[in-house]
Amino acid sequence: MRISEHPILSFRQNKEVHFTFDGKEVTGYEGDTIVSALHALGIWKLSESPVHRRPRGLFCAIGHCSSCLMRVNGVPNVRSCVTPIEEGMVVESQNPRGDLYDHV
Amino acid sequence: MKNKASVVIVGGGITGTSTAFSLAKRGVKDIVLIEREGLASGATGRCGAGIRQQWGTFQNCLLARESMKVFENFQEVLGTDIDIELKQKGYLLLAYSEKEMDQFRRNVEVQHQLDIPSRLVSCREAKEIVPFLNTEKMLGGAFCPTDGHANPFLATKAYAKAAERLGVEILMKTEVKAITVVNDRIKGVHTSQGFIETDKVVNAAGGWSAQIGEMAGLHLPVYSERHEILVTEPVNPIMDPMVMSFSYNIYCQQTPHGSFIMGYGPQNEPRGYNVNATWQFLETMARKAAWLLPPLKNMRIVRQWAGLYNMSPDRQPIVCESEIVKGFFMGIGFSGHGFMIAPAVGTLLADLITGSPLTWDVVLDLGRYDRHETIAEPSVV
Amino acid sequence: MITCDLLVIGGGPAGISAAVAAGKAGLKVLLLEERERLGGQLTKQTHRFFGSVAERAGTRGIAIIKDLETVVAQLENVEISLSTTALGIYEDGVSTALKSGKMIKIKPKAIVVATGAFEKFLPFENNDLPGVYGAGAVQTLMNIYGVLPARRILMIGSGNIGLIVSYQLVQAGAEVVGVIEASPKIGGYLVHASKIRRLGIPIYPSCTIKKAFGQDRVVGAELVRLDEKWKEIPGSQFTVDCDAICLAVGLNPLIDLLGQSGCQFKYIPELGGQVPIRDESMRTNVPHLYIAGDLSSIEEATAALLEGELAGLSAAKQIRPGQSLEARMEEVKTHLRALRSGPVGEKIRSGLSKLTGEALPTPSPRTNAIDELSRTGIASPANLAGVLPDEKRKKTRAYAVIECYQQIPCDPCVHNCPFGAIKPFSDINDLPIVDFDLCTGCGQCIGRCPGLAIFTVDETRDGDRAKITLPYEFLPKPVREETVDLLDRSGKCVGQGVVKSVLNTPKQDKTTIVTVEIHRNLVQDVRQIRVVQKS
Amino acid sequence: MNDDKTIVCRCEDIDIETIRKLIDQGVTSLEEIKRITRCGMGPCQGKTCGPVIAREIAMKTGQPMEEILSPRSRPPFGGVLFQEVLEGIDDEE
Repeated sequence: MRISEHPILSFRQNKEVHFTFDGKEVTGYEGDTIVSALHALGIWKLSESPVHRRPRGLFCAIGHCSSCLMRVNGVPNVRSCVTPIEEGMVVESQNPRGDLYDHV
Repeated sequence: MKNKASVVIVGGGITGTSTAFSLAKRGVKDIVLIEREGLASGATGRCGAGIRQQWGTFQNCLLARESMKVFENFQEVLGTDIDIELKQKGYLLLAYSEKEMDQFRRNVEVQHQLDIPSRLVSCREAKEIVPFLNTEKMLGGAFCPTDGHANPFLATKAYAKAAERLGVEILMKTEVKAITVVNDRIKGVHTSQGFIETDKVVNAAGGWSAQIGEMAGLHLPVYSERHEILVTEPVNPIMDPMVMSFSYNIYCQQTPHGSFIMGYGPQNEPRGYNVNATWQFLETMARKAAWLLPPLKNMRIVRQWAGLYNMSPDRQPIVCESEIVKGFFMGIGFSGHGFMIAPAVGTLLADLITGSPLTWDVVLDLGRYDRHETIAEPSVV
Repeated sequence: MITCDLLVIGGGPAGISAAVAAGKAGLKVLLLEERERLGGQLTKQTHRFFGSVAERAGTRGIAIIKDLETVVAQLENVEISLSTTALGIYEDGVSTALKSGKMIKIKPKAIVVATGAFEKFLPFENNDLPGVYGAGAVQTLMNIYGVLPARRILMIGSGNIGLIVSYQLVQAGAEVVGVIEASPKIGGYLVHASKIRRLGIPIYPSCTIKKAFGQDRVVGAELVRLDEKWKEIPGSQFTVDCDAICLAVGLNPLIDLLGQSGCQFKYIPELGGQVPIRDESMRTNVPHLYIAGDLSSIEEATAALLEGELAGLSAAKQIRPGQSLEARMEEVKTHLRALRSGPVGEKIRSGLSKLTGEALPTPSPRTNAIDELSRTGIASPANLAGVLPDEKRKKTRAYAVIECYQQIPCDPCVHNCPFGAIKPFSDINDLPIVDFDLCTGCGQCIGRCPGLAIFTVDETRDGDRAKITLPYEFLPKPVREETVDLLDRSGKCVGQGVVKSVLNTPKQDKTTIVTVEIHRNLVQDVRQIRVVQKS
Repeated sequence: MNDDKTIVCRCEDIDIETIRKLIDQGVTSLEEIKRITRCGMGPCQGKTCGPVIAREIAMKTGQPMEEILSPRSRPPFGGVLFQEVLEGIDDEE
């Protein structure tokens, strides 16, 4: 959920940005990363782990662990915690590993 | 630590451990293997891990085929439960000139004498094997479906464990300091843990084998050269075989785990022991890979490193006993192909050390250079 | 190939400070920062910093970074490259970095590496469930992106990060169900602990997490008590409901970039683990390679700023010899020593002596009666008795109660009393002592204390009414004549009072100073107010 | 979700029992554990798992941490796409 008011900080409400997550159209705001936008929508599970297919969510938020890897615009293993959302972006879970390209 | 050994093997890579295993299996007792760091910490653990039977000389094809037989039946041969992750999805060799295509044609004939199931392929067939392969400028290629790769660390570990089970003593983090030679005979090895009396030493020190030779007073005609390699993040399997070209100078494979491993033969690399990675390698590799296998553009390189090729004058192994210093055996100069033929080399060294006739009729001795009988292997990167 | 005199990798406090120092000394500097903005951890720090006023103590991290950004922007010879990730430092002196989708190459004459640290991970069952976050991630989400990661959070670790993030979570509107700590004592500054205790957040010392519950995300956790040998006490398990678990169990220096540089390392747990070996001027064993900040030892931002300056000056001295930089370098070293000289700097001092082999001067040890306080975060009557004026003085004028019982390197209070009533420090680790003959109870000091540990009490009037003035950093803000709940040091509601004044000028920088009329019996109990939510 | 597990390495999904078993079998170096399990070879390059495994080794074998941890990180730190490497070359030509 978004913090609507804060005693110390002020958050500007930026322009809406529309993208898709696993085929579903979702909305974030300019300045959001994929993860912050999904979190604001209550989506915590980002992908599944490579072997045991355990649910994976955000962990470090600075692009240094591998917990948030997702497939973005067809590119696998994107660190969704540091990738800004863009209009029309296609974001997908990786279950379990990403595909390098769409099989025909 | 034993202070007396029948054989001291120097080097805990794939060659040293497979030799230790072969010797012990023949009943040789009191074998000691010395490793300066850890198992497979040199060239073995840094290599591209390919196993190729598509060679141009009968001898190499033989060694590779025999070795593949061992890799195929590894658990049974070694009596181990370690899975070496053998994947046999083939090697696809690419030809860019008529000359290269002719060579492949001749190679396939040699390979067929040994029942290696290789075949020539057209560009269209190559694309069926690797759909996203860029066949521009390509004339065709050769493919052997039973080539493949295995995990070098696990293979080394399995050999070491099997050897230990047969009584071999393996000393890690132990360095050879000197080798005692009296009247041109090996008398013992000084290690960082103490002296071991022995009349047989096996030089399986890979990148450092010239230095081990020096310790026995031998100037071995080998030198070391840095070869770089990189690995990407894993993705779902999309490429079955190792893709390789001698003239375009590249090898690239996807491991069962999903990551791509690739490298090429460096130009003008100085001799030496430097194993630092370079940024220039990334640039050249990126150019090569993105041109040949375009979807790889979107792959992320996660790690790059380098290892030492131990180069011989004809880029072919030297497996023999020294004619100058009796009891000094060597399995050196693999020039980048040590892993894939190590099972056969272990057998040959065991033959030499136990004084048995060679299991296979091959000529890999040091004397070949004096006799001007160098091996003309056309298929090396 | 880009060339420059000095490449600074990392745009946090250490890196900026290095770039500024080197830039002022005339070097052509390129400063790389991975994020879209300079500041590193400072960009998420909404609290006021400890340390010396000379290094901007008493100012919020987010304000400090604004200052630093201005300073660095004024230096024409310092180029800032944002959204740029350093990839490698190679043997030919070339560094590579990823910028705008390109791998760029940089050949500098010297490098300062200030890459900071990475959060430690903790093994427990289901520790990979969504909802298990690093504390840094929680801070990033809520303070940078304005997104609350969860509603009910369990905090693991009572170091400064765990305590601060707990406080920030409450500010952002979340509930912190508890802070657990494996050690028998609270790890962070006790003023931070007291701040969250009076919000009603429990702290469990000698306690660790065994397991997270949940299918697709965290729904709870199982905790267990530890004995004095840090072994689990059988049967002492208990569970808490929470929808997130925040790990604040320490940091490891981020040394990866130095892996191929030839730099030597040493394992020194007091400094955070595997750290590069360096001298007092921040030089490593590799010529022209310097380090600063958390990469060299896990410390507070003040130390990072000083180390960065030192590294920048060292590089400048080497590249452009002939400048008289030594005097400032010595000054910075003296500052650093002073900062680390107190009881809370003991760990760092012992770590540094392992690094350099030389012992740093230790000040004469002074003991504080903080045993109960360090277990609970709640001051004891004995603690309090030591900071109050005598009964006669209490009646004559309002007075300040400084509930600062632990020697930490911090001095803004001394510099913020217009009457000089807080005795000057001989050492930055001194405890504040109020001269009640000079103190007027004006409350100027309240909003400048980074620990929010200063209150003023006015019990001069006859009758049962008295006034307490305290700092308040939550929403909604109280208004005059509003009736509010009064909370004690453990967050328990002990009564109600009427707000008499609300001071909220820009000078307060969002720390509202609230004066409440309360029953005189409560003046030494009430330390927090709660605005009663109108339904 | 599968059974309750304590995950050491998120990149390769390795749990602590796997690591403990290896240590019990005598695999007591970080490098060997890495080669066998791939721990530390994933996208994060051992930043999360390295210290945890080192501590397990230290606890089980009594080896000092200093000897267990060997900083052998390899570039490129954080990873780089081939495309990004290529874009960097074009710039200079």
